[in-house]
Amino acid sequence: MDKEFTFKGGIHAPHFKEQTEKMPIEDAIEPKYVVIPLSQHIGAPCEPLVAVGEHVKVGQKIGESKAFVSAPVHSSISGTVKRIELHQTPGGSKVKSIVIESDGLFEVHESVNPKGNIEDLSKDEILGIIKDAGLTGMGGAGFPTHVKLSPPKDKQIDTFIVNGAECEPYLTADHRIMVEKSDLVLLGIRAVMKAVGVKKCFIAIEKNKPDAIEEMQKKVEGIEGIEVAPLEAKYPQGDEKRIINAVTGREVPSGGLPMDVGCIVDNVGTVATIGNVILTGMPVIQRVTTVTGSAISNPKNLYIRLGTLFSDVIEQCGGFSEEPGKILNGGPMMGIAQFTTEVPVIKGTSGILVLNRKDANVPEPSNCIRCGKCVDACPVHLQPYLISRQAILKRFDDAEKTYAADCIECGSCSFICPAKRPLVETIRIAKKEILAKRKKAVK
Amino acid sequence: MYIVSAVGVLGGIGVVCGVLLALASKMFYVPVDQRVIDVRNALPGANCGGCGYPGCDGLANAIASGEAPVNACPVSNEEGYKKIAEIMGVEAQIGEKQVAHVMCNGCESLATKKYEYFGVKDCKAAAAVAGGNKSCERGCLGFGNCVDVCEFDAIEIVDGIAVIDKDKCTACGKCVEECPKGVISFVPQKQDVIVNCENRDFGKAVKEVCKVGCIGCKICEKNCPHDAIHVNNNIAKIDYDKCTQCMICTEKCPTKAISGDLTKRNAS
Amino acid sequence: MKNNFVKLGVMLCLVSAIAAGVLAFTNSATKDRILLAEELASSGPDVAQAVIPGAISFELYEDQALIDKIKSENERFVELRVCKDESGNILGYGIRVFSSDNGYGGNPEEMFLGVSLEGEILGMKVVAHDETAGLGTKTLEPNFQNQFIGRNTDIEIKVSKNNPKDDEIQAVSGATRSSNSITSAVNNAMSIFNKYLKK
Amino acid sequence: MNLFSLFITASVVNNIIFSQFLGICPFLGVSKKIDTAAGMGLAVIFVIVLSSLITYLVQIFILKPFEIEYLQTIAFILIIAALVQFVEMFLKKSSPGLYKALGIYLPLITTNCAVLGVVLLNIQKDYTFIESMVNAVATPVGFLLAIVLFAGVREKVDSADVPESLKGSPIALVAAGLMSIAFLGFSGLSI
Amino acid sequence: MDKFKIFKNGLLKENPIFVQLVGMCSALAITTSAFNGIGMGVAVIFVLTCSNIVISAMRKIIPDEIRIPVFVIIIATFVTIIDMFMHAFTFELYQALGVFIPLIVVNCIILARAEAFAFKNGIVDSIFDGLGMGLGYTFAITLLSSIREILGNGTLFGFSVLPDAYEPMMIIIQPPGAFIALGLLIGLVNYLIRKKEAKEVK
Amino acid sequence: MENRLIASSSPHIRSEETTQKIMLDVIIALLPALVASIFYFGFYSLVLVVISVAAAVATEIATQKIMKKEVTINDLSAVVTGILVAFNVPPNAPWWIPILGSAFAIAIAKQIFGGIGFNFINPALAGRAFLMSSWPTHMTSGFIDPVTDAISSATPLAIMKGAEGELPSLLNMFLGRIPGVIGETSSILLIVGGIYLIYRGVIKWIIPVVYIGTVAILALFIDGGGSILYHVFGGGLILGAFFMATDYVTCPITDKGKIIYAAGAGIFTMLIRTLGGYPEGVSYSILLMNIVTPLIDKYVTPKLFGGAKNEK
Ligand SMILES: Cc1cc2nc3c(=O)[nH]c(=O)nc-3n(C[C@H](O)[C@H](O)[C@H](O)COP(=O)(O)O)c2cc1C
Ligand SMILES: Cc1cc2nc3c(=O)[nH]c(=O)nc-3n(C[C@H](O)[C@H](O)[C@H](O)COP(=O)(O)O)c2cc1C
Ligand SMILES: Cc1cc2nc3c(=O)[nH]c(=O)nc-3n(C[C@H](O)[C@H](O)[C@H](O)COP(=O)(O)O)c2cc1C
Ligand SMILES: Cc1cc2nc3c(=O)[nH]c(=O)nc-3n(C[C@H](O)[C@H](O)[C@H](O)CO)c2cc1C
Ligand code: SF4
Ligand code: SF4
Ligand code: SF4
Ligand code: SF4
Ligand code: FES
Repeated sequence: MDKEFTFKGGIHAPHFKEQTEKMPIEDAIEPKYVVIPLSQHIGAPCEPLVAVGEHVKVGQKIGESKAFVSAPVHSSISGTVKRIELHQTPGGSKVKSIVIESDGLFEVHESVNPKGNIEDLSKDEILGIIKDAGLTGMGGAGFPTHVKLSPPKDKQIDTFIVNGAECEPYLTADHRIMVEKSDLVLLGIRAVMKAVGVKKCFIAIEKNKPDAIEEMQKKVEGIEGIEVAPLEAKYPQGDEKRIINAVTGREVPSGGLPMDVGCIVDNVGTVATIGNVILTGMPVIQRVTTVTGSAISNPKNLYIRLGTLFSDVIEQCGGFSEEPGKILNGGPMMGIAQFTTEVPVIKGTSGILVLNRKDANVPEPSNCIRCGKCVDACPVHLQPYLISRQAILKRFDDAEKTYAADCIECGSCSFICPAKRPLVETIRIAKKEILAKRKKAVK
Repeated sequence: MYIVSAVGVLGGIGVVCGVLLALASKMFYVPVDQRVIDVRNALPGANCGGCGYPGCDGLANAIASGEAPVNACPVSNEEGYKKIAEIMGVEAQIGEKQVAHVMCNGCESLATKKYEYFGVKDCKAAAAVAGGNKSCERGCLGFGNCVDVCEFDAIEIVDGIAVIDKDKCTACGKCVEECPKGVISFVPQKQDVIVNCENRDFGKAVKEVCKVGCIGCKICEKNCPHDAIHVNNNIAKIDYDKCTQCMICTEKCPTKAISGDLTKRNAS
Repeated sequence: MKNNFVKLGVMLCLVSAIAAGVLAFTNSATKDRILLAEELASSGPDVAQAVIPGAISFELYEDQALIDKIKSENERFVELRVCKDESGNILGYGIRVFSSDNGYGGNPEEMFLGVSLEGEILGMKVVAHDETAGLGTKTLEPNFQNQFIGRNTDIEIKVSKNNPKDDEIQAVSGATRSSNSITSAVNNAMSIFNKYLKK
Repeated sequence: MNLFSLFITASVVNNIIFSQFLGICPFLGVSKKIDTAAGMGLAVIFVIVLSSLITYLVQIFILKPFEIEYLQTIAFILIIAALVQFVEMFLKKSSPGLYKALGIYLPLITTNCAVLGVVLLNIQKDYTFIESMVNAVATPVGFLLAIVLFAGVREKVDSADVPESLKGSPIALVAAGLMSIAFLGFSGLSI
Repeated sequence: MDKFKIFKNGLLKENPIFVQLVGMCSALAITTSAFNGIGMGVAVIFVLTCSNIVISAMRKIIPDEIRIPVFVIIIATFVTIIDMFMHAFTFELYQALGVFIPLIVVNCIILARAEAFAFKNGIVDSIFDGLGMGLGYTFAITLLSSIREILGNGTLFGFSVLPDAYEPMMIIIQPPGAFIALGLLIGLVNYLIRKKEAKEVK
Repeated sequence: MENRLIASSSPHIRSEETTQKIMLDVIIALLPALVASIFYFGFYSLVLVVISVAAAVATEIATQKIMKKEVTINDLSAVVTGILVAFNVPPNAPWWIPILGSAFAIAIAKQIFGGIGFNFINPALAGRAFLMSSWPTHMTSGFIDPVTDAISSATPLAIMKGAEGELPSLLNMFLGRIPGVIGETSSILLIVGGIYLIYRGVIKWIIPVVYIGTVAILALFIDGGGSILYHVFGGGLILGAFFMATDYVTCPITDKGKIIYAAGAGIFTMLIRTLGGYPEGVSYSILLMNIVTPLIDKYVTPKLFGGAKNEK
């Protein structure tokens, strides 16, 4: 445990994890009705498989797409489909969603059966199970997991990394999964290793979670090929390219994917869910989410049915302790601010963070003093102060030349800046323009 | 003697230079784009570099290739610019003059907001946060990206809404391209009667977010004597070819979403 | 095309020739005035007056042999003039020399030193320098230069920044380099006087 | 004066821009981008060296013998203008690459005082042939140095929040002034 | 009226120094005393007006291909003339202006006016243009040199204008001062022009 | 909903560090040296520092008001500039010298370029150079020798360059009992302040170490080492290396750039000291490197994670 993996750059943000890191995962109350968006992932949105008025059961597939890069959605409760409409989602836009009213019975759908032993399943069967279960990345962008696990033939994958960094302040969901559900994690790991055919797996955990490291170490003791890699506690240690760099020393090329350096990275939540799917056959209808922040009365780690509205979840946590200033889907560094609590928990909701008005305040920016702290902090080794300035002056061609498109929007630069410059905020604009321009050029 | 040697020497140098150049211009002849030559000739030829390009030739090249604006030369004057513009064919404008117009009237007091926006004062940045802080999906956000891109100083933010000066706008289209909410469209310059709303929601939803939005009630459509205004997709659109600016719709619209200066109405 | 060649050549030649003619004419008209102006500036009565007060004429030394000798032996020597008053009395010599220490601008300064026949410094005039206006140029002002007047050519002059001794002059504060340069020129001129002119 | 010292003096100590004020127009005009500034600087070196060479010969072998030094200005400018134009045409034809890099700056150089200034000063200062050649290289090297540094500074200043009235040339001039303050550090340098 | 407009143009609206920013070298180099400014100005007015006249008169017979060399010769001739006269009659000024007198030849203003105006307009208009531009130049550099002389030497045209206690700010007559003073002056002119324009709009 | 929620794009938390805190740290780090100056040169030094700061702040307010910008004196950068301008004048300078220096520094070198962060040249040093060229007599005399309490014009470096006087003893050099400008007197206390800044993460060690190192090595080459201590401690090197060359705004951003910058400054310093027209070269060499900084920043950039893309 003395060994410590890390990368160059990053920031030491305060952790704010004390509120929930010792709180065991609790089952959330059963929602009266759920809103299930048909697109909770990157890729083609699903088409509804059910009609208004139809009765559905827990685990029943209610939306699917024919495209390969997509993931089906399932009902998380049993009840009646009330509406299919555009609904505000935590991603910030309105998405076509299925609204289901609960009958309170939680009848499980017939298709939900344990999938048997991993040893008995073939590679393709495992991938099929994962696809059918609607697995998408639970750590970040929500990329369909089966796609990630089916790299093209020419890419030799030799390392699987389980991302248990959970570097975002406040969030403790992954932490609790590793402490409480280590068996599922291990099961998931074995499934993935078999599906992809890799011999080496690292479970990478930041050092600020000693109990998780200990627990996982105990679990993998003696298992060949699986190892725990303790990481320096630093943000954004959990970003896949950084974690690959920290653990293996490899650098994913700019614009490349983990598979270009023979790696696949999956979030522990994702891996545990895979384990759960194999064990019980239940597709992704629930996830562990940390509900916390300065304006939440009783912070908790909850096991929530997807589609439950934020308002219901917050109510279960004792409501607001003071006037809420900001409500985030995710952590404070990358999370998306919500303007209403009438949004559903989705597969990617790793946390619901409610900040009071004081914490929610964004300080006024002043001039950049060129202190260079953002340059030192940037995990991609960009020059945020420069790109931001170019973006503000709308010099997007210059921004492209300074690699604005490589920014992973981690926010380290904005966090660290003593002048409180809106760095990522502006770099994001440049990134958008550049990507739009490239798209145009392709056409 | 004194004068003779001077005249001789300088004349000699003159001849040598002249002949050398004439020869060189023939020997080293390289064809050039006629437009470059024309532009070059329309420039004052001071070769001062004040334009930031390497000399008049450099600027001529840049103008001919569209890199530099026709008025990039600081030494030349209006007349010169016009001439270059002619060469470059910029003035080629056909038909009626169009101008850009912001199709939104939902200023601070009339349209509601869905959240307090704290962040970069930039329409695109704000639009990236759940579509912007205006409750109306299509409302002008008023952070003035269009103001920044307009090279002709034609746009101003008035009470949280961008307003375009008809006389200054040259219909370059930069603002139309820039606006993340897509609320800027072209209208004929003389057009006064315009539906200042792009919200395609149903009437009730519109009413909740904005006092002056088009609710798709079709009153205008029913009252227009010239069949010039129609409601489709919950939004009224005027056919500017048919509109005579009688401003009946302006008067009748219950939410005052249609503009029109009644003192200038076309009574006929 | 060939025609054009000839035409252009002739045209250019013609213009050049006319220009040359005009200039030659102007030159012949102003030539003498220019020479006079140059002369006045470098060795006119104003200069003579500054070098040795009371002098009005400032003639080149006649003994060309001696001049050549000094020139060959001392490269900092420029010329030697004899200063006379109204009635034609010789008041002393004006010795024109370069300084051996460069001034602040990096170049040697050029000056006339006025020395009486007996070897007393009577005056001076810097004719070419490269010093900073307002700082180095303070060494051209009487405040500084008067320190030299009345000294004898026998004793070499040194520069001091504060509390000058008898054989020292006070440098202009902040312009030691310029002060040094002028002083070196004075010393040069004195040595020429001592070696060749002293009776 | 030793040649090395002459070189240093002519290039940095008495920098053509910051202390002699020659060639300010292209210095201000062609300094918006570092690349163009460098191209301009190189072109200036080329032209000054070439013109110094030719004008020196013209002075010694033609103007002096005929005692028509008063035609210096007019003869030199004619020669420079013709020479530059000739070189430009030559480059355009024979080496388009070089023309792109340097040639396009050439016309601009004719009408800038750096060239004429240097050749006139060469004559005025009674430099020997070698000295005038050293001076002819060193002076425009100083120009190159100044304009490239200036372009760097300008790229920075261009993205600054400069008050509207000062934008463009005024702030560039002030920046040049501050740079010349820094160059005062070289004054009195004797090597 | 029209002539007056041409004349006025050079003074303000198209002032060579403040607006067109041409001929900067002399404007920076010789403006250490107001007297230099006037002297240089007069020389430029002379050259500009004379060459404008000649070029305008000859514009019909100068072939286009060699117009630039011809302009240069004409301009250089007048420059050499003024050079000789100054050498002969105003020796001190001649020394102070130094190499910048012959450099009038390459002063962009003159060639620019030749190309942009004299070559396209009649003699009388060209005279007004030359005078206007020349006066504009003179006005600008005299203003600049007065400022520099007052601050940097405490004098104006050689007369003491500031109390003795004033210790001159010498940097202003050194190179940095030239750049900074001119930059700020142009900034000020810009500011005034903008303010005036804003007023006119209202 | 009476009170709407707040929304903005991520990140939603910010570090505690602010420009103001950084500047405050710099001020704190400068205080020990100031105390030493008062001790050695007398109360008048403090007066000069105070009026210099007042002038800097007043100029900042005035220029920002004139340009109709928000007044930002709260960031304390003008105070730092004011202190440093005063630190750069002789302790017996006339009272108006630091005032004009600070005014020039803030108005011309800083504010017209857009205020803090946009100036390309170190304001305090530009102010010093301005004073140096405008009133060189006041800037090159008016030193006080703390040992004898006499007004002198011979700093150790000037003496090494041929001015009259006796080089101070090494002990006095360390203690700072030497004539010099207000701020440079006590090298030890300046180093203490510098280490405080490094400890607080305000500056990195690179610039001071490389700068001083370069000077020391060159001094070693020049006369075999006899003058190293005088070159390092006898002038403004320590003040310059820790407090002025490190000014964020005018030094390169990257570590590699900082090394080039500091080494360049070291070379120029020794060039000016040994061959140039001034006894001291620190201020001009930093100014010279300031103008090279944009080029360094342009061409010395961090290596992109994952290498540069092959651009087509
Ligand atoms: C700045 C940044 C920080 C991230 N932090 C974490 C993290 O702490 N934990 C995590 O599991 N994924 C994190 N991710 C997402 C990972 O890069 C990666 O997408 C994920 O581990 C892949 O697993 P998944 O597909 O199962 O979600 C982060 C991504 C970014 C861009
Ligand atoms: C457009 C797109 C295409 C992707 N293609 C692949 C892929 O072919 N193979 C793969 O393993 N991962 C692929 N990914 C997943 C990424 O490696 C990564 O896990 C995902 O973007 C989530 O990362 P994050 O959470 O760090 O942002 C893709 C992601 C995106 C956005
Ligand atoms: C802009 C400027 C111009 C200077 N000009 C001169 C000068 O013309 N002559 C001179 O001797 N010193 C000049 N100096 C001063 C020297 O550089 C230096 O201060 C001097 O040699 C040492 O001071 P001291 O004269 O008191 O010994 C100048 C200084 C500056 C800053
Ligand atoms: C480490 C550090 C060093 C500084 N050094 C200077 C300095 O040398 N001169 C100065 O005017 N301001 C200095 N400042 C203050 C401020 O950064 C400076 O005024 C900016 O250049 C203003 O844009 C310094 C600030 C810091 C944090
Ligand atoms: S951290 Fe902020 S102040 Fe520092 S360089 Fe980056 S943007 Fe500028
Ligand atoms: S948000 Fe982008 S620029 Fe900023 S630190 Fe992260 S990767 Fe670098
Ligand atoms: S019209 Fe568009 S770009 Fe202009 S302020 Fe409104 S939202 Fe922004
Ligand atoms: S940007 Fe173009 S189209 Fe838009 S208002 Fe300005 S001139 Fe008109
Ligand atoms: S006046 Fe010198 S280059 Fe234009």
